[in-house]
Amino acid sequence: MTLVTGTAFHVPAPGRRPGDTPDFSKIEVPRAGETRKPAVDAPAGEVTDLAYGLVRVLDHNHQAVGPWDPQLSDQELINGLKTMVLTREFDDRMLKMQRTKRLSFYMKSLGEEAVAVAAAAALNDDDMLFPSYRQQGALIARGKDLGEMMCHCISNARDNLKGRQLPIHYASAEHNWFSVSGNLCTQFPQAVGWALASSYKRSNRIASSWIGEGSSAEGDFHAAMTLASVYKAPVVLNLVNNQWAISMFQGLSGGESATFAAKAIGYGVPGLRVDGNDFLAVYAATRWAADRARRKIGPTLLEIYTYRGEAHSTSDDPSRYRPKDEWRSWPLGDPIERLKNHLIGHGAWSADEHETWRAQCEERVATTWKESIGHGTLEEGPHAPTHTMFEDVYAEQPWHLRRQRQDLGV
Amino acid sequence: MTLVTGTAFHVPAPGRRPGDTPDFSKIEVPRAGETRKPAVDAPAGEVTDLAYGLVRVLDHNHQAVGPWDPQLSDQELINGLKTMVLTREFDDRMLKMQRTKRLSFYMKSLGEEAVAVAAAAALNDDDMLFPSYRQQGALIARGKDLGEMMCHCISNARDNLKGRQLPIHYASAEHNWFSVSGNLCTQFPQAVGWALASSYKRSNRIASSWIGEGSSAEGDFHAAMTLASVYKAPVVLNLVNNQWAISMFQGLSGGESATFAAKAIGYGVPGLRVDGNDFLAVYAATRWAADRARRKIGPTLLEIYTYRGEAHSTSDDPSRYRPKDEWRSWPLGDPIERLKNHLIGHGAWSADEHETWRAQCEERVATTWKESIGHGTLEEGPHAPTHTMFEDVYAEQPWHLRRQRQDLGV
Amino acid sequence: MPAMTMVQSLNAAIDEALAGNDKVVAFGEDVGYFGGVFGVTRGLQEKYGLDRVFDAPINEAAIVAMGMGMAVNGLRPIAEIQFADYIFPGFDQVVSELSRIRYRSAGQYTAPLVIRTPCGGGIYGGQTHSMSPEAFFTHIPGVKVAMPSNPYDAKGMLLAAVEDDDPVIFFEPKRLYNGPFDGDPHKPATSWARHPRGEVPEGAYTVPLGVGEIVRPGSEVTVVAYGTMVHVANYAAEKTGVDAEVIDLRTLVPWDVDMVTASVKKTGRCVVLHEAPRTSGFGAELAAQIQEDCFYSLEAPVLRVTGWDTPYPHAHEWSYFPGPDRVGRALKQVMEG
Amino acid sequence: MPAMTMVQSLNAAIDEALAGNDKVVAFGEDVGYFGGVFGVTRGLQEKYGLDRVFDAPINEAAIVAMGMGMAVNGLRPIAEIQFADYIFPGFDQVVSELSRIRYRSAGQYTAPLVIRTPCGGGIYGGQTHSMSPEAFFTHIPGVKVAMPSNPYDAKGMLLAAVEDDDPVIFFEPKRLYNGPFDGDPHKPATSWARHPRGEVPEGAYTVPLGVGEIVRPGSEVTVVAYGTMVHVANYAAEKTGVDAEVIDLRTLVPWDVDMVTASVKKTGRCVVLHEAPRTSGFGAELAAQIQEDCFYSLEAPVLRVTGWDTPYPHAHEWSYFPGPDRVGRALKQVMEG
Ligand SMILES: Cc1ncc(C[n+]2csc(CCOP(=O)(O)OP(=O)(O)O)c2C)c(N)n1
Ligand SMILES: Cc1ncc(C[n+]2csc(CCOP(=O)(O)OP(=O)(O)O)c2C)c(N)n1
Ligand SMILES: [Mg+2]
Ligand SMILES: [Mg+2]
Repeated sequence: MTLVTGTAFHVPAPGRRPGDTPDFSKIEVPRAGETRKPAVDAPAGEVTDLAYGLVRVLDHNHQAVGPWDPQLSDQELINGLKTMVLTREFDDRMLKMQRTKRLSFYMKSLGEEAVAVAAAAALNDDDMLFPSYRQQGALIARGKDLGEMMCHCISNARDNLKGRQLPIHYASAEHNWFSVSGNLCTQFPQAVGWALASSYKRSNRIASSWIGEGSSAEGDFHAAMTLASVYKAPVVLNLVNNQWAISMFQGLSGGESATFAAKAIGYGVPGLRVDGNDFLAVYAATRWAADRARRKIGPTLLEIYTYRGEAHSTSDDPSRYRPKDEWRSWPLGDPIERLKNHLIGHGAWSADEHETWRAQCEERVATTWKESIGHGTLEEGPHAPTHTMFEDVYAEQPWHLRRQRQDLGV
Repeated sequence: MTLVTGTAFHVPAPGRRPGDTPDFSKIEVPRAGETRKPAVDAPAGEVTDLAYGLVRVLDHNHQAVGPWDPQLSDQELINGLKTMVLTREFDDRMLKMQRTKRLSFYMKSLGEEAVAVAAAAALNDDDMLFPSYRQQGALIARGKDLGEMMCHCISNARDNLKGRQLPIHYASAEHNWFSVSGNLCTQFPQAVGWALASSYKRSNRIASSWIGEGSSAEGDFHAAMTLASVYKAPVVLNLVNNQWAISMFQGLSGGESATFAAKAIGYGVPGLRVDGNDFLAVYAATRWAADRARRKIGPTLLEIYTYRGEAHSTSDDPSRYRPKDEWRSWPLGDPIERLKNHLIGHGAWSADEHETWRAQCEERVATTWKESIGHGTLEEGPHAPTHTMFEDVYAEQPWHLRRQRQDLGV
Repeated sequence: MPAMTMVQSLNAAIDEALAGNDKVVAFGEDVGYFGGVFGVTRGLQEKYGLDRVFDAPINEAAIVAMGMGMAVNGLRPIAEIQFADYIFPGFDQVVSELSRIRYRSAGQYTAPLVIRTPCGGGIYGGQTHSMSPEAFFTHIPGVKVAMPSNPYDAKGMLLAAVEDDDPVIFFEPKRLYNGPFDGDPHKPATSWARHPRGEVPEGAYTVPLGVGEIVRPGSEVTVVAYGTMVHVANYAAEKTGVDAEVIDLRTLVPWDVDMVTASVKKTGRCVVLHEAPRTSGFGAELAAQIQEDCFYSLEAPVLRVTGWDTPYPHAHEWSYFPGPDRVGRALKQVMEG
Repeated sequence: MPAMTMVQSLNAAIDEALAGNDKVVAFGEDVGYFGGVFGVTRGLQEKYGLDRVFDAPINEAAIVAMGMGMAVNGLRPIAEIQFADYIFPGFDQVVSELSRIRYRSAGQYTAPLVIRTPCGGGIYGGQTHSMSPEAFFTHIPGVKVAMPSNPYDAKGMLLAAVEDDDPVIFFEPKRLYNGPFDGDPHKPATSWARHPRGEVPEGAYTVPLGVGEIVRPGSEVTVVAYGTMVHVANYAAEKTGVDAEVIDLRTLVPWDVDMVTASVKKTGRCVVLHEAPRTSGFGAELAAQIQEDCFYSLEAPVLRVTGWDTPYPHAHEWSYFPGPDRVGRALKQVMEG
């Protein structure tokens, strides 16, 4: 076989690599307010344009404009802002603690705080969430105790998951928060099943799930969309396009040829692109989709358009595959800054209040951390008693696990 | 849990069941020639309308009309017609032989002969086919010896697959016909991989694959479309919507909410709906897609719109789940009748010639059958020697298979 | 007590489950209106409605995941995978999700899903309608694995599976659907009507998971089998005259180690059987554990009679299937050991 | 001879393969520009171009199927699955397709695809970055299964796998990527630079598949291990003073039955080790076969030391991992038997 030179087939490449200047000139950013808002019961076939639009509310002057403005009260917005700030402080501290080896692993949500926090605000507290590993903001928004989150992350004696899971793989039935899986996209079709059972029970509760744009290449994406479409399940499916899947830019997941929201079209499901760094837009789109679900009209796919501000996880170094600080050039900005400026802009918040709150969060997180490690750490313990390792595999321990536990002498 | 009455969630139902009168009034049949023909290098985003159109050439007067008319010579059309008739005669005989237990199993392609035969005509003979189990027409079109096909179906000593496969799961490297799998949709992404290797080798050969609309619900559909879209693979992907997947009508596979061709939109791949009972339409659409692939413009998804005229296989009885003879009411007719009438209409063929050819085919199939069973049958043998059962698991027989063969004493 | 085929007794079990518990739903490819390609759910959609017995898209991952999501939300779903050969697109959902949800959530979430699937050979189904993939599932902590060998057990075990708080992979040896089969394809087919275990009580009853049954008491050698191979074992014992004690394992995880070891310690010899390929089949686990637990009672090595390490062939069905001749040979061999 | 880590030797093997054969391509998630999350393909895209070393969408079924299609079309693809825990979405393509294509086409089509994947625990990876799923693959006729335990073997075996005309599932024990590990997490990490098998020749060489290696000769008991457990075995033998013969199996299918049985017949005792859960792990196959082939030489039952039948836990890593203490106990126990 003689190969001629040049690439034999198309292999997508991001066009900007370490050392290059960030360049987002190819990203078209529609004006806030430009994308129309259809009726909640609009047929999917009549909203296909939204798969190519971008639901945005906050304009470049930080004003809320256009049909998607959810008209939230200042207090609601301040709550959202505060939760986003708290989430960021939490992430920061956890990352630092991982660097000092108190956690085995961590994943931040920098730049994606609105994705989770605004969604949590738009859904009912008893709606069931099937998150992936970057929606900690929604768990915080639902009032999960930070100390409990930390105790989980360091697998100590108070970890509600008994040390069985990697950090950030929270599960909290009390918060209607499903168990985060390390396997990508598996929870997407499960959420649909859960939602159908909710219909079956004539319950008003809906389900919502999140995956990344990279994960949307998995077969389970198709499973979820097919189920949701066929049975018209009451579910809000979020596809968080944060541009990167570890080192792979979104073109490797199909993003070069169409928007991710456009995938919904073939299922007869509305697909909306949403500015993920705009708290109000995420809120409004989620609300629209949630209403649709709750009124049993059907499922929605939301492509939440954002940017992963940090490394994928503590296991990778993004400066090896993308320009340093690319995030700073992200045309949709920082969700916290944008909401903050909006609130400041109409006098409901101030820079001082913001800094005070941030410092309080930092302080609170630090204090909580100290308390949490008082209950043990991953490295030094105490952990859940060792015999618990053999429990919960089945409802009752079968003979072979009993033997194994005895063999270990616990 | 108290259930109220009524269905808790939407479960698609075909609306016509055994005992009902066939009713295809909901199926819109665009006029022949109505659907436009874009340039072969049209961007996918500019042909999304074709996912909702229907490529048709033969009108109700059996005239070839419109932009998709492939302008085939009479001889080419007669060849196609003859192959379709032969395929139908072959299927008929095989079904009968299964009824008398000479075959363990069979699957007919009644009503879908054009799907396979026209595609084979439009592709080059060295293009690689990754068929499913209902494209025997394409293998016949490529000149596979009928006797060899029969010998495979009865697993006799001349079966080129050594009795290892169920009937109709042909494999014929000589005919660039991949091994038919019993597992649905698995071959779809394999075809993409094969096509990419062809690009890699700077070969002109492209790949084509077929699945049913039921199979398109499998995760491997998404795998294939994602790969094809990301790497712009030279492949023609056919989704044969024959309305049924065993007992399930196409609504259970997503067909209630969108066309199957529309699934291509989200991948940035052209998706065309094609009248699968119109030999000229299937030819023209395949040719368009093949040109696109061969010129390295990219992949195409063709939804071939047709109707499964017979039972799914010899294992089911369709009168248990759909109106009897529903096929007779299928608005797109019978592919053989339509091409025959077209040819007769402009004097290139006659009813007599047709009947003569049909009778010749019947005769030829019968004779070939007799010859074939002379080389053995499934029930009575001879089969491939028993020791061959242990061969081809690996290139060389490892110790454990050698031991097992010895254990069996062969 | 009415005589039933295994298809009928499974149908009766699902019927009971649906009638007795609002939370039970059943679904799968062709499961709804048609009642399944083998008829196991026949008539149930009509009886219970579209939202309790329904068709599912052809995506086995979707079927498992949907069932899991429903089970997490309090239902007791019974999912059908049309053939065990087609369970693999859903394998990830079983290995990574279904089996672990109780563990990884520390009991906050559980998924009592039953996955029913016809398995096994002997029907000229070729390599994609004949597999016995049970061993794969026995290597997944967190799921139970069961396989009945007769209509009575089928109904009782399926009802036990639906009641069970853990996921159960429920294999149905399709060769036994319509009658017992002793491995000799040349004999005329027999019907369950003339088999004692073809008598199936009406109403709900359970046959507990995890408990085997001695279906043929004997003193010379213990034969451990499940599914179709139970019948082959009985026949081989009869044909050879070896006084074999045949144990129908019924549940593979957790299997009835006490029953098996007691028997092997008594007989001093053991043969394990299955249709699946030999290498890393469940027979390996059985043989490994039995030799460990009964080493000092064994007078010969534990032998395995299994399918070969090849895909399941079509024409060579009866050379592949571990029939009474091969089992008989093993019985004799182990007696000589 | 340069000292290399296992990551480097695997990288060198792929480099050799790409350089030596136009038909070789390598791909997987993050495999291209980034060079893989463990760096096994680092620098190779730059050296060989975008169409020879490239990223793939996150769909393991797609990765296997694409590789299979390419292999059928004459290439020699090396696909990476990022973690063995994530191979299951692609399992159907392996079980139903890749493994059978030679058989079902009667040799007309073959798919010499190599699937590389990091496996095993000991890195606090929790239940989704620690799995050892090799047993599943050993139950699939038609694929070979290999797992090296050191940089020298890793390079030679990977090159042998690429040359092999059959599909090979190539497991890389990630705990060994950067240094040998004897199972004691409290000792300071050691490097391959000070291990004899860290010396890796430049250029192409192969270590044949199917051939094990006696890494520690001994007379009292045979220990059969592979991957990380080889090092644990050596250490446990040393610590206990039991004169164990440690066999590094290297290839699981087909495994070196001659080497193992010769050793067991000599020592009369055997312990088999793996990290994977016990039930239906590959140790079951080994124990079952060894007791059959060596029954009359055995003075004690074959023992297994394995991972527990639970998902791989996070905090209890060292209670789960079958470390030198547990192996040592088994050595003593088997000596008493
Ligand atoms: C089935 C599976 N395959 C691969 C991985 C490894 N992996 C973990 S995260 C990740 C990237 C996911 O990217 P994306 O879906 O875009 O989410 P993001 O991290 O950007 O939020 C990969 C490949 C996995 N966890 N599961
Ligand atoms: C993975 C898998 N699941 C299920 C089946 C069983 N099965 C065989 S054909 C079929 C229906 C397929 O329908 P469709 O794709 O529409 O093709 P058609 O038969 O109509 O040509 C089913 C469910 C299978 N062969 N493989
Ligand atoms: Mg991403
Ligand atoms: Mg169909």
